Amino acid sequence: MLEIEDLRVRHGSRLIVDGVDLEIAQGETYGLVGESGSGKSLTARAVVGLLPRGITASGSIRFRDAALSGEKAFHAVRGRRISLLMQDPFAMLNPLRTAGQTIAESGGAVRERLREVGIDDPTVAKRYPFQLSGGMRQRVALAAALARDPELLIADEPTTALDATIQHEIMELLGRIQRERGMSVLLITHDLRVAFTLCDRLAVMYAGRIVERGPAREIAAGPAHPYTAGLLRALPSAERTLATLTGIPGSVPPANTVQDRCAFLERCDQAAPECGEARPALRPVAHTRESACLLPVRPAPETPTDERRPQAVGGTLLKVDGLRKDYRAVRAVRDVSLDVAAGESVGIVGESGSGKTTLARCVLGLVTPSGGRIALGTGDRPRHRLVQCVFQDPYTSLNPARSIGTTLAEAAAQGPADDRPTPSDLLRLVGLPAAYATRRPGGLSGGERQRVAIARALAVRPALLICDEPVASLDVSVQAHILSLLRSVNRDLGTSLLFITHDLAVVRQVTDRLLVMLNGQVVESGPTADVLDDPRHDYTRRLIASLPEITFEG
Amino acid sequence: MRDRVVLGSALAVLLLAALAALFGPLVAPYDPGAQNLDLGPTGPSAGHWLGTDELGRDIASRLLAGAGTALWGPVVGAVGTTVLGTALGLAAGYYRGWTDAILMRVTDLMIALPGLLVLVVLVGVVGGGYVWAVAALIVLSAPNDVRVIRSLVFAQRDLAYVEAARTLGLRSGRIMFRHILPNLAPTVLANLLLTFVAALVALSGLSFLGIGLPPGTPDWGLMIEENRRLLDLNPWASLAPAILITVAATAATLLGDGIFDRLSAKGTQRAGD
Amino acid sequence: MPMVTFLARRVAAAVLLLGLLSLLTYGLLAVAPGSPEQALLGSRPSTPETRAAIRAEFMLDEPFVVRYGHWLGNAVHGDFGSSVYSREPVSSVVGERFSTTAGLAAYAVGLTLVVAIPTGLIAGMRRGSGLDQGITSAALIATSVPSYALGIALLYGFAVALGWFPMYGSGDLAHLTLPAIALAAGQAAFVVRQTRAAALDLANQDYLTFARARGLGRRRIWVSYALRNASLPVLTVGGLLLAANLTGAVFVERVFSLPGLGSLLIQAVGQKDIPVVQALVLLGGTVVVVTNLLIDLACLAVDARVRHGVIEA
Amino acid sequence: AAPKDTLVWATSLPVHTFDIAHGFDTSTLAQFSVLDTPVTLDGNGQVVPSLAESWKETKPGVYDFQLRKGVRFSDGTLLTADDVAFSLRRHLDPNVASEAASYVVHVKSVEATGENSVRVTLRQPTAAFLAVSALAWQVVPRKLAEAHPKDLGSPQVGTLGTGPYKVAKFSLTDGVTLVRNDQYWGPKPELARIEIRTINDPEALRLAIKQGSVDATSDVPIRDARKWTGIPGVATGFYPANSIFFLSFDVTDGPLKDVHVRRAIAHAIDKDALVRLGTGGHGSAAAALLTAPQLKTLYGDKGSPLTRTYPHDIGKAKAELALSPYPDGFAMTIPFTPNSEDALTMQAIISDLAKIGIRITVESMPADAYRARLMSHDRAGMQLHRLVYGTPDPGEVLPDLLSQASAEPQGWNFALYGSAALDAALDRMLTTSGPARIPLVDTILNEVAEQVPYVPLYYFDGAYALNERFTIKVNAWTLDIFSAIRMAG
Ligand SMILES: Nc1ncnc2c1ncn2[C@@H]1O[C@H](COP(=O)(O)OP(=O)(O)OP(=O)(O)O)[C@@H](O)[C@H]1O
Ligand SMILES: Nc1ncnc2c1ncn2[C@@H]1O[C@H](COP(=O)(O)OP(=O)(O)OP(=O)(O)O)[C@@H](O)[C@H]1O
Ligand SMILES: [Mg+2]
Ligand SMILES: [Mg+2]
Repeated sequence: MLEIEDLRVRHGSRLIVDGVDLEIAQGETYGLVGESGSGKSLTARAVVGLLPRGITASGSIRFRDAALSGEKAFHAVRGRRISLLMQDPFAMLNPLRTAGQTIAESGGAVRERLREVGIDDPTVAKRYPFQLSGGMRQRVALAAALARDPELLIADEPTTALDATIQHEIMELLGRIQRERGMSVLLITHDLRVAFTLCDRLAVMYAGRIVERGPAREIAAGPAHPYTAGLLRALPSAERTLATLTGIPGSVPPANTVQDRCAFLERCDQAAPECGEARPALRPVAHTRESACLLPVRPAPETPTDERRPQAVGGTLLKVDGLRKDYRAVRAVRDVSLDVAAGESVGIVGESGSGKTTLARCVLGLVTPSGGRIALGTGDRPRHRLVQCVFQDPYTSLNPARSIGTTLAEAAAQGPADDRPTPSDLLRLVGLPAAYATRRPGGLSGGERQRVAIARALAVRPALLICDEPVASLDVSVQAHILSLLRSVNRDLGTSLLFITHDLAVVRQVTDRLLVMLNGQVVESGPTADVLDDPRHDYTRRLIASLPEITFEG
Repeated sequence: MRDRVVLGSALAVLLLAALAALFGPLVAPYDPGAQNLDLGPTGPSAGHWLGTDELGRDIASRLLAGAGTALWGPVVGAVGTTVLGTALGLAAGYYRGWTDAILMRVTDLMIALPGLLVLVVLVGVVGGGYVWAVAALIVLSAPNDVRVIRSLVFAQRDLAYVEAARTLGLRSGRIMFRHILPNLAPTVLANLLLTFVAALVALSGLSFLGIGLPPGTPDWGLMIEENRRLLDLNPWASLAPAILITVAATAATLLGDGIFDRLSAKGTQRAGD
Repeated sequence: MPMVTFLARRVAAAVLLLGLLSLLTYGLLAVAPGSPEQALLGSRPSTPETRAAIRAEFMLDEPFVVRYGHWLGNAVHGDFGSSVYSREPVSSVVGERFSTTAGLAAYAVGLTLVVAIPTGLIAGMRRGSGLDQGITSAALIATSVPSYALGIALLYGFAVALGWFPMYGSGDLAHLTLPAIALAAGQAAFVVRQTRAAALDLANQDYLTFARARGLGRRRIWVSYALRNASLPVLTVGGLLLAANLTGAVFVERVFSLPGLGSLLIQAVGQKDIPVVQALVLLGGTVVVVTNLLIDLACLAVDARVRHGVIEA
Repeated sequence: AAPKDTLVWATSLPVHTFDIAHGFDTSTLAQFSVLDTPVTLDGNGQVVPSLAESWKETKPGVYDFQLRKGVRFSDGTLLTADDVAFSLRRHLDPNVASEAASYVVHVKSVEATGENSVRVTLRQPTAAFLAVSALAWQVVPRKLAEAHPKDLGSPQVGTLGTGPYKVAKFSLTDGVTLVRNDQYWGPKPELARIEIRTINDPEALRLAIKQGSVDATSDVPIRDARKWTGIPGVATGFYPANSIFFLSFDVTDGPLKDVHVRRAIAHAIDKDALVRLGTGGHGSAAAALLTAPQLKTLYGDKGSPLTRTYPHDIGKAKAELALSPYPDGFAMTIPFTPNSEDALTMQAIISDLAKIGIRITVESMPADAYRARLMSHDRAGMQLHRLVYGTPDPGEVLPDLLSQASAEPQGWNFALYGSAALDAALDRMLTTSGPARIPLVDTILNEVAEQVPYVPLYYFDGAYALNERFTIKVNAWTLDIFSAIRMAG
């Protein structure tokens, strides 16, 4: 149905996508997976002829045997035959148009379309995007994208910006509609689990190329490219706590720097000399599978389950009692009590808006609580030496105008006067070369930035480190590194962790105890393993049920 | 490449103007005030490149001497406005609450004033001359900067790096000036140049209206108006200062634009990475 | 209901603002050296009796508060006193000049809207093209040319050298064309830049891509998306533009010898005709305040987010 | 196109009042076409009858006027002696705050003594009275004037006169339209309609005249006369105006106290250069402190016999300065208001004085603040004045500039120069009429020349530009300029 051959995308002279071939059949869900920056979105946009200004594509795109080239051809198929659903539901809808208007302008019957995406409330049509939750927006966008009954829907990470339960619902919705309509879907995602659950076939993209391709089940069962294998290995599990978390070292190189060799060369643990000689082509490894690796993939060693638990903990470090925080009418935190002992690692999970961040900010002293008490530490150490924080967005958590060195030195200067760590000490602590001190955040990858942010937090040697979704916006391979770093901070330095996340798999790897928050309240708490294995509260159960169920040997 | 040429020439023009303002009187062929009533107004000649005015004064020399008054007022005005506006904008955006509310009400009031109109009234009726005009200009144009900076600070303050700095217990002043301010540099610089242009136009406009400067001062705006009558005998006496003002203003606008584009280009990369 | 409260609050704030403005100008004019006495007497020798009579008439010996109170009391009844210079009621002095300036401003605003917004949109949509570069450079220069310099150039170019337009006078469109161009050029350039920036910003928005991906027609995209969404940032600078318009009028009217409010102001300032100056400043302030209010209302109408914010607050 | 007998006249400042009490300035030009005075001036500056058929000084300082019979205001009402008497009396009323008040300070009482007779009693005999009356005694209906003490003549109220024209339209922006007054007692004016427009910018004015959309103006900027003289189809004429530029020195304060300093300054100034600069050649250097037409009326063509003159001579200037305590000069700051016409002259003077070491800094201030400071005689230092007079009588000028009374704040004696003896001389001059006055004026002018409280600088011409469809006969004494215009051919 859709055939892409030798698609190349350039930004000026810089090659971004380097010869992608794809073939999507009628009625199938095809997955395109890969780390951030591998060129997935540009591939998708090239297919509908909507590349950003300054970016050009070459190669052939055929839809039902008609070549798509030139704005006219694209315009004829856009919306009617191929539709595109984008990543960010918050940016995808015109803020000045109501949901109904948006759907109607695509030529759909508003009510039916809304019903199709599971919205029965007719008042939704009259609401503006800002009056809708993220999940609702994504549904409205989906309804608009489907308004003209396209034969192919390209969904570019449609759920990444949503929280776990909503993500689950949208994915189920997408699957249902695909089945009902017999429509083809090109699903772009960086989440292997999602790809495995939803897709019939999938392609793994790396540095602008496809490195592995085949039926989803088979890839899940046994990857044929070391990159895919690496990704799988880095995936944390919600079922058990792993003793070691292995990420892929390094980061994705720009496509134009690796045109004459295997792009994965530097990060590969089984690289051979011939890998550096030419760019390996995709070649069949089984009758439905293709891989761009010259060698057979070495099977991954079995990761043992973490045995060292429960951890010995000291006295109470943080005691929160009946905490309340209201923002005018919004009751962000209603009545939260919790304790964190010295050396303990406590997780908080909960859906978006449940008050996790607000709780953290109260503890950090960034906002004044409306009620309740927060007791921190024992002695007279100032708050900023007791508690520090790692924030979610690595791109904003470092000041772009200051070098890494000054940032760290300034942080260290806020710590105790004796035995201040130098920037290079701190960089070493988080596994970065000391030379990074002279760099600015702009030159660092997301994972590196997050390490620097951790180093900065550790500079004052705090007793408690609050991590507010520290890995939510990182790729799995990087995520694993950061998680193991945090785990060692907790276990080796004895720093307590208060770890906020909505990812159950993540929380399982780093925390001893878990609190589940809903609507500003703690609805369940207990040792992490107990809560996850035997959830009591209804919401916790739903949360666990929304985990993509995949079976593959890890 | 093209951009670079444009930016370079804008910078060169402003540098030249600054040089003229500093050393103009030294290199001027004549004393800008020296009269030659017997000569009177003449067109360009070998002795007087741009001719003379009614008092027989050399236009070229007066333009050079005028670069000083034409530029120092706007420069002081622009720097003053930017410093005041940025400081207040930082405070309003960072502290929010009462500081912000009060400052915003005041800027509302000031922005509701038709600025130059008030300036005309202030300087024209109250008097006080050039220094006052510049001071009034600063007070009148700062509110715009306050607004712009405040809204940017509002956005910056919610970014994690500011929260991190606060978590580290850094003092507010340090966070505002060392952390947030450098990130606003493109805007602040662009504002500075825009304010410079506005001040250049406003102050020369005041002189054009005959307000502020004492007669006989070699000032570009004043020269336009004084010599408007000489368009038949020596058009350059009036056109040259008008052209100079336009060129200087255009150069500053270009530079402001260029600086902003260049510096903030770093920031825009963020969206792609 | 929240809308009514909001409106009431905004109007109250506007009135308060104007009150402050009047107090401020009145105070400034009061402390300024010189007095209307001198303006009334001209530079002829005068008798003490005459001077005393004038001082009594203008309450010059009363304390400031009393004078201001008196003025304010009359002003709220629409009586702004009478011009020291012409002895006419200020309202009719201003009234006579108003139409010229209003016509000029309306003409200039019209030119700006009709020319600048489409131009800016086109430049933004065709980013980097020759057309865009041409428009951008022209706009850049136009923002920097002082209106009086442009006015002189236009006057000598079109009226004197080419003789296409009348030299002086006011009233009909032909007379106002050159002044309106001189006045509009700067602000139009500003609007072009704003619109272009808004259009560029728009081009990067996901919702625009999404709209195109859904196969919406070109016209729809232009009207429902580009124009409407780009109008917001342009709208918000409308108030500033108007203030610029008012001051620009001072210069343009001077260059073109138009009997408008701008030249009245310069004249009144020169003659220390305080009642007139006071009324003009207040009028200018009112125009700006009212425009800002209208713009806020327009934003309210266009953008539901703002509407919501208002109802929330 | 306008009918042939319509004249479009342009002024640079708007006509803003038809009452001399509130506009003794450019508006006065239009006032005289509408409002009559009991007496007026002829082409030689002699006082001749107008509304009054005749008059007699029955006793020294008492004048009996015999009014013309049957004169009507333009609305048809009959002019009464009471109207005439009131029209002069009102200038004395503080409530009117008349700008002409200083012209009539010597008037003690005015009353109608009969149906057609009016008696004016002066405080003391004053020779200038009749000439001043030709100017200030504009006759308006008493009823109207009494109802509007403050705003008579404004666009709101308008006025009512017995003159050759009446006001058909009056607006500050759209200008004035005058039409022939059919009730007029005198010879029918030739022009049926006069439209007065305001064109502020001199260049716009010139182009309008050139284009033919304006027929005439008297606001030809004299320095730019060169641009006006060659306009095809337009006649530009010049005549000595009743005005003078002079410098005043505050003789009570600072270096200017010293007469040698003042004389040095008088020598240092190059008056001929100032004439070129300030009048574009349409003027002449001044020696005595009276205007050129005044001097001519008094002395004929031979001029005043001054005992001491100050030719431009830097050497003499330095020699005078050497006699003062400031042989090498001094620095001085003077207030000044940037008025583009005087500013150049002032700059040229400053440049002249710099040559003998007198360094002057100008303190620029807004016009009214400047005027207030000047009129309060506060640190005036050296000032440049341009005074325009209305009458040929030296009695209009000299007491204002030289009497001790005028040295009080609000007076025109900016030099603060004066003595009882001089006051007595002025008084004698004022009360004496006829040829006996000449030696008295001589004495006073010579004292000025010796003591130099003032330095007369130069005279400038009055000028007009007129479309050749019309002709005009004007000089310094023409009060009603519109009636002086005739159709050509
Ligand atoms: N508008 C643009 N201008 C320049 N470069 C761009 C632009 N958009 C994307 N790129 C570059 O192209 C590369 C691939 O981008 P793309 O968005 O296709 O990646 P992706 O696989 O979708 O990643 P993500 O998971 O982060 O969405 C990146 O290195 C990015 O920097
Ligand atoms: N500064 C604020 N002003 C007003 N409301 C706020 C503010 N900060 C948070 N809220 C509201 O408080 C509630 C809790 O927000 P919070 O950020 O704590 O949730 P969260 O659990 O961290 O969500 P997420 O998973 O999306 O980060 C939300 O409804 C949010 O809208
Ligand atoms: Mg993407
Ligand atoms: Mg959060």
